[in-house]
Amino acid sequence: MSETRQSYAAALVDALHDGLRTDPRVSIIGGYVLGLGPQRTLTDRLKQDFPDRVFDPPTSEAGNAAVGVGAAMAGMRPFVDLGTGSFSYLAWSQITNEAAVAHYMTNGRLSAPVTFHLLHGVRGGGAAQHSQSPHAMLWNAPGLEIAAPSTAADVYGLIRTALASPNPTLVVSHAKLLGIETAVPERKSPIPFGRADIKRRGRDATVVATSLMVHYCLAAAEALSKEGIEVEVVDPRTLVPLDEKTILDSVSRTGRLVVVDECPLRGGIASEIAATVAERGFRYLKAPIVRVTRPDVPVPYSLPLENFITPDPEKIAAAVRCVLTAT
Amino acid sequence: MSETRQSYAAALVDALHDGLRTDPRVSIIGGYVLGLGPQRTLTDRLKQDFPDRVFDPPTSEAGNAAVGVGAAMAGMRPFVDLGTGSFSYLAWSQITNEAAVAHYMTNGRLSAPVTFHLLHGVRGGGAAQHSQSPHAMLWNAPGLEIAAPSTAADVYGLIRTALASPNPTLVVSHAKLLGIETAVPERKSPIPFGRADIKRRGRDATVVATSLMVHYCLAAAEALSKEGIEVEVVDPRTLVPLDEKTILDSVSRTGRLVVVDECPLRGGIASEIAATVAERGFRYLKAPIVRVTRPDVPVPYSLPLENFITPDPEKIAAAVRCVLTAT
Amino acid sequence: MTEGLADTLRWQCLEKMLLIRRFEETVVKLAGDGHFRGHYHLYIGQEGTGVPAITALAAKDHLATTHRNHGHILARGADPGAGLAEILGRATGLNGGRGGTIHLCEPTLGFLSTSGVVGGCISLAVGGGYACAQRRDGSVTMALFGDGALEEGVSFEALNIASLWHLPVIFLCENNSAGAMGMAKGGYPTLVHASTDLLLIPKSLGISSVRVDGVDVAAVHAAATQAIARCRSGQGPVFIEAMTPRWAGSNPLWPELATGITDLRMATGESGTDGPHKQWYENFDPVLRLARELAKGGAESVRRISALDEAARKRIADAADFALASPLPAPETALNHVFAQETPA
Amino acid sequence: MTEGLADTLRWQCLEKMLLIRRFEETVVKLAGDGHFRGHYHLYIGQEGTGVPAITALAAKDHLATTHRNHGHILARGADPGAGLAEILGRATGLNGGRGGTIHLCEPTLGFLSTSGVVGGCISLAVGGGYACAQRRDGSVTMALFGDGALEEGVSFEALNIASLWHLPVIFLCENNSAGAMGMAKGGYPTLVHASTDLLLIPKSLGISSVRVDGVDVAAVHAAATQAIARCRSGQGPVFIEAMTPRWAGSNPLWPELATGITDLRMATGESGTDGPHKQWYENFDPVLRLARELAKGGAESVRRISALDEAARKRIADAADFALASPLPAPETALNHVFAQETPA
Ligand SMILES: Cc1ncc(C[n+]2csc(CCOP(=O)(O)OP(=O)(O)O)c2C)c(N)n1
Ligand SMILES: Cc1ncc(C[n+]2csc(CCOP(=O)(O)OP(=O)(O)O)c2C)c(N)n1
Ligand SMILES: [Mg+2]
Ligand SMILES: [Mg+2]
Repeated sequence: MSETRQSYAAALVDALHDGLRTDPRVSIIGGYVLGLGPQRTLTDRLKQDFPDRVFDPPTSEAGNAAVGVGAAMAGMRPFVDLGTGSFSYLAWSQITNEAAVAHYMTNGRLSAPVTFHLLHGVRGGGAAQHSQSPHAMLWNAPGLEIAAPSTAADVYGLIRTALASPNPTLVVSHAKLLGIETAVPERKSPIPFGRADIKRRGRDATVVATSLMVHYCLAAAEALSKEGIEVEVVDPRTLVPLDEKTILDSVSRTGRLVVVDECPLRGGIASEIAATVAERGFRYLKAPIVRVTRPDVPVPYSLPLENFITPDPEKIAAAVRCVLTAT
Repeated sequence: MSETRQSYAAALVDALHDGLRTDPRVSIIGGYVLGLGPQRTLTDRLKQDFPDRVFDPPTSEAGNAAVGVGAAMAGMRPFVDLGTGSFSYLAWSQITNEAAVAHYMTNGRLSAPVTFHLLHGVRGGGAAQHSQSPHAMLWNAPGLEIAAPSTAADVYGLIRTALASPNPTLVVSHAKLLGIETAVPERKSPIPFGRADIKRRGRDATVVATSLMVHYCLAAAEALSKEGIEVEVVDPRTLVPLDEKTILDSVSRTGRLVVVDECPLRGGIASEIAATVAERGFRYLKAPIVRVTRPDVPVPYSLPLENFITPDPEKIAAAVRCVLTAT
Repeated sequence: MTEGLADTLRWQCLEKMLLIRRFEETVVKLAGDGHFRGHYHLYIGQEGTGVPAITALAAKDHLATTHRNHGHILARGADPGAGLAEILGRATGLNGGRGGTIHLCEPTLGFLSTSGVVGGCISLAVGGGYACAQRRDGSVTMALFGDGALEEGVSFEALNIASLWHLPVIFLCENNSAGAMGMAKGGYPTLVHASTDLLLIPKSLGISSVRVDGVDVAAVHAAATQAIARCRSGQGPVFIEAMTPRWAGSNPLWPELATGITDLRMATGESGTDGPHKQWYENFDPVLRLARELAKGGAESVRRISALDEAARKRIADAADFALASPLPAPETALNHVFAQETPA
Repeated sequence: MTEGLADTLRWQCLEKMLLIRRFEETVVKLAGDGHFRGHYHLYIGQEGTGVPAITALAAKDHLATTHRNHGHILARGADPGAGLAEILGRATGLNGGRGGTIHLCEPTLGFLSTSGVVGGCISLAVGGGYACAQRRDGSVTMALFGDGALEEGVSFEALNIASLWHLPVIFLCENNSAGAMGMAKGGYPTLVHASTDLLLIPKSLGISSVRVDGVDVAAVHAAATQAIARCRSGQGPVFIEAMTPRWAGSNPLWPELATGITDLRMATGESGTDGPHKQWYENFDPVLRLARELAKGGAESVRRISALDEAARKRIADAADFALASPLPAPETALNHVFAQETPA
C-alpha cells in the first residue's frame, strides 16, 4: 500500500470542499481560512466551486460569528473562520453566551450547529496580540465542542465531523501546522469526537498533548527513545468531549504523566488534564504530574524571547526525565 | 473591642469612595456597580460627592472597557464596571489583548492600571446568560491581576489595592455576596495581593475556595465539625498573584485537598489549584484531590435545576468525607 | 388610523394585544405573590408595535427577540400557558424551565434563541436572514429589539453585514426611551446615545429606513408589510424605528402596575380617564387606542370588545392555573440538553 | 497647496516625510534579506497625512496608532534606530524586542500602546481623550487608524462615547482603500463596508466631520489644526477622513517596492516619471508632491531638497547599522515586565 502524504492545510481545504459538496446547508464565512501565509491560495477552489457559499465578511468578528450562530439556529451549517486566534475574543459573547447555551436554554428545542475555526498559537514573530490560543478558556464554556487536530488526517476527519455535528463546535489549527505534511489514508473520512489517538506507544511515561505540541512530543519521544526511555504520546484530539478513558488507561500503565500545552499555565489545558488525572487516576501515579506549558507571560516578538517561553522537544524531554526520576 | 459588621456591598462602596477621595486619578465608568438589587442605592453617594468622576456609560462594554484601558495608559486609574459577569465577554479583547499585554508589549515602558469589576455567579434565576463567572477563563490571560473577595473587609482591602496597583486588575464580586454582612475592623485597610487568608483552621482536610464559595465552605466546615472533622478553609483572595505557599503548607499538614468553585469544571479555578498541588504538593497527598464545581452545563433558570448544579455546603461536606475515606 | 388596515386585521390585532396585556398583568401579579425570582421586563405599551408587525409575517419566516419578549412570543401564537409556566420555571414551560422570562422561545414558530444580551437579537437575526437568503425560499427574518441595542457595536456590525449582503432582515427597533427615567435619574438603564436621530445609523450603511408611530397599529402594519415585501424581493434589509412611549410601570426597577389593570371601559366611554395617567389612557396605551377606535363601530363593536377581553382574561386565567399547577422540573434533568444528540443528517 | 501652510512648516514636513520614506524602504530591504519574520505594513503613500497631522499636536497630547504605525512614530519624533531595532527584534528596540513592527510604541512621546487589533486604536484613543478631559489641561488625543477600523463595532461604540462625553479626540481615518485590491481579489483585506460615505457614521453620532485630500499636506494640517483647536476648547471630538490612495507596493500580501526607491529627481524635473506608475509619481506620491512644490522655489530649494534627502538617507543608514549591530534580548528576560513593579503612588 503506497502511503500518501498531505499538508495539514490541504487536508483542511479538502474537508471544507467535501463538506460544501455533500451538504447544501454548509457555507463559509471568512476570506482567509489559512491566514495570509503561503498556503492561502489552496482555498481558491472553494470560492471557484461554490461562489455563492463562500463569503468575505467585513472585519467584524462579533458580527460574523453572530451571523453564523443565527444562521445555524435557522437550520444552516455555517463554518465561520475567525482568523487569528485572538480575534475570537471579539466574538466571545457570540461563542460562549449565544452558541454554546442556545440548545440548553431552549430545553433542547433548538440547536446552533455552527463551526468556528481559528489559527492559534505561537506563530513566530506574532507577538502578544497575534499568538494566542483561546481554546483553553473556551473549555470553561459548557455547550461547545472543541477539536484541536494535529495531523492532516485528523483535521480532515474532525472538520467533517464538526460540520455534521448538531452542536456548536470550535476547531483550532495551529498556525505552524499548516505546512506540516503527514500520512493520510487513501480515503480520508470523518473522525468521531471524543476518541483520543495514541500517536506513539510507550511504557515509561504518558505524555498528553494536542495540536502542534503532538509533533514536539513525538520529536521528544524519538530523542528519549535513544536513551532507552519509551514515551506514550496520547493526543485527545478533542477537548470536548474528552476521552478521559484513554488518558487514564495510559497513565495506569506508565504511572507517570507529563502534560504539554502551548497555552499559558494557569487555567490552561495542561492544568485541566492534570487535575482530571489527580482526581480520577491518583492511584496510578508514581510521581508528581508535570506540566510543560508557556509560562504566564504574553508572547514576545523577538525570536530568542519567543523560544524561551514556548514548549519545545527539549523542554518536553527534560520534563519526562524529571517525572522518571521523581517519586 | 466592639465588633463592627458591614455588608459586602457597603464595604465595596466605601473602597470606591476612599479611592476617589485619596487619588484624583480615580474615576468610575459604570452606572450600576451593585447591579439592580436592593443595595444599588448605596452608590448614590459616589455620584453625589464626585459628580465629575462617576459616569453612566452606554451599553457598550467593549467601548467602555477600552476607554478605561486607554485612560489608564494615559495616566489615570479608572474603575470600569462591566455589570453582569458575562457582559465582560463583550470586552474580552480589551481585557485580555489590550490591558493585559500593554505593559509587556512595551517592555515595561507603559502600563495600563485599569480596574475592571463585575458581578459573577449563579445569582438565582439568572439563567445561562446572566450567571457566569468569567474569571476562570481570565486566569489564562497573563498580565491581569485577579481578585475574588469573599468578605466586606476583603473587598474593601482588595479594591483599594486594585485601584492603587500599577497593573490592570479584575475584581469579581459574587452577586449573592452583596448583602452578606461580615466583621470589619474599625479602620478598614488595603490588603496586599497574593496573600491567602485561612478563614478557618483545621487538621483533617484542606478546602480551598474564593468568593461566595468561602461561605459555603465555612458552613460545611461547621457541619463537619459536629462529626469531629476539622476542615481548614483557605481563601486565596487573589488568583493572580496566587499564594501557592499557603495552599501547599495547608495540604502538607492535612494531606487531603478539596477545591471548591462555582465555575464549570473543565478549565475552571478548581482545576488549576488541583493541578498546582498535583505538581508541587504531590508528596503530601494521602488521597485523590476532589473538585467540587458546577458540572459542565449552562446555568438553568428554574430553582431545583439551578440548585442541582451549584456547589453548596452539603456537596462540599460530602466531598470532604470522600477525601477522608479515600486513599 | 382606520384607513389602510382591514377590519378583520384590526380585530385580530386587538385580540392579540388584549391577550398580551392580560398576560403581562398576570406576570406582575405572579411576581408580587413570589411565584418567581429574578428581574423581568414587560411588553405593556408596546403591543401596538409587535402585534401588527408580527402579524405581517408568514409562517416560514424567522424572528428574533430580546429580554422584552413576552409580547412577541404571544403575538406569533405561542401558548400563554407554556409562557407563564416558563416564567415560573416549570417543566411545562416553553423552555422547560431552563430559560425563564428573559429567554422565552418558541422555535417551532420560527424564533431563534432569545438572547438577553443587548445586541444579541439583532445580530443573530442577521444570521436568520443569511439562512433565508441561502435557502432562496423568499423567507425573511424580523428582529424586534430596543433602542438600547444601538449602543452595542455588534448591532452596527450586523447592520453592515445585512446591508452588504442584501439580506432579508427587517430590523424593528422599538424605541421606548421617551418617558423613561434612564439610569442617570436612578431608573432602569435606557438610551445613552449621542445620536439624536437613530435612523441616521442604518442610513449611514445604506439601509432603507423609516420611522413610525408605534402606537398606531395600522401604521406599523403598513411599514412592516412594505419592509417584508422589499426583503422578499431581494432588495435587502429595512430598518423601522417604532416610537413607543414608555409605560410608567416599567420604571422603577421592578415593573409595577402603575396604570392599574387595564379597564377597557376607558375605551368605550363607560369609564373616565382622569388622574395622573390621563395622557397614557387617552393617547399612548395602544390597547385602549385601538379599542377606542374599534368602539366607534357602535354597540355591536363595544360588545365584541368586551367579549374579546373576556376571552383573553379567561385564556390567561387558565394559563396561570396551568402554570401554577405544573410541576417543577426534576433536579437531575439539569444535566440534559447540554449537547444535541441527533445523529448528523 | 502653498497657501495656508507656512514655509518652515512645509520644509519641516518634507524632512519628516523623507525620513519615513527612507525608513520604510529600508524595512523592505531588511525583510528581503531575512532579518525579521512576520508580516508587516508600510506607511509609504500616507506620509502626507500623518506628518502634518501629528506636527499640529503639542507635546502634552496623546496619540494612538495601529499596525501601520511606522510613519506615525517617526513623525512624532521617535528614534529611527530604535524603530528599526524593534522591527529586527533587538534589545535596543523601542519595545525591547517584545513588540515588533506591528506594535512600535514610544510612550514618552505620548503614544498609548500600539494595538494591532483592528478597532483597538480608535477605542483606546477615546480613553486617552477621557484622561485629557479628566485632567482639564487642554490636552487632546489623536487616533490615527485605517478605514477598515470602521468595520469593527467597538469603533462605533467609541465614537458614541466620545461624542456623548464631548471628549477631546481627533479621529483621523486614513482611507487607503482607493486602489487597493481587497480580499475579494486575493489582495490584502481592505474596506468591506456597506457605507459609501464613511463620514455618515460619525455624523450619525453628532460628531463634527470633514474629508480632506490626504496627499495634500497643507489641507491635512489645516484640518488637523482646526480639529485640535476645537477639541482643546471643549467642543468635543472631530472626525477627519483623509483620502490616501493606496500605494501599489502594499499589495500583494507582503509589501514590495513596486514603485522603486523613491527618486527625488522626479520632483525636481531631473528625472522622468514614465512607466506603469506615472500616475503615482505625478499625483499620488505625497513625498514627490510636496518636494515638487517646494522645488518651485528654484535652484536653492532643489539643493535644499537633496540635502534633506541625503540627511534622511544618512540617518536611516545609521539607524539600520545601529539596529543590525544591536544584540538580541537575553532569552531569560522573556519573563520580565509581565507586571509593573512600582509601588503604588
Ligand atoms: C450586553 C448587555 N449589557 C447590559 C445589559 C443589561 N440590560 C438589560 S436590559 C437593558 C436596557 C436595554 O434597553 P433597550 O435595548 O432599549 O430595551 P428596553 O428594555 O428599553 O426594551 C440593559 C442595559 C444586557 N442585558 N446585556
Ligand atoms: C480584530 C482584527 N481582525 C482582523 C485583523 C487582520 N487585519 C490586519 S490589517 C487589516 C486591514 C485593516 O484595514 P485598515 O484598518 O483600513 O488599515 P490599512 O491596513 O488599510 O492601513 C486586517 C483585517 C486584525 N488585525 N484585527
Ligand atoms: Mg429601550
Ligand atoms: Mg485601509
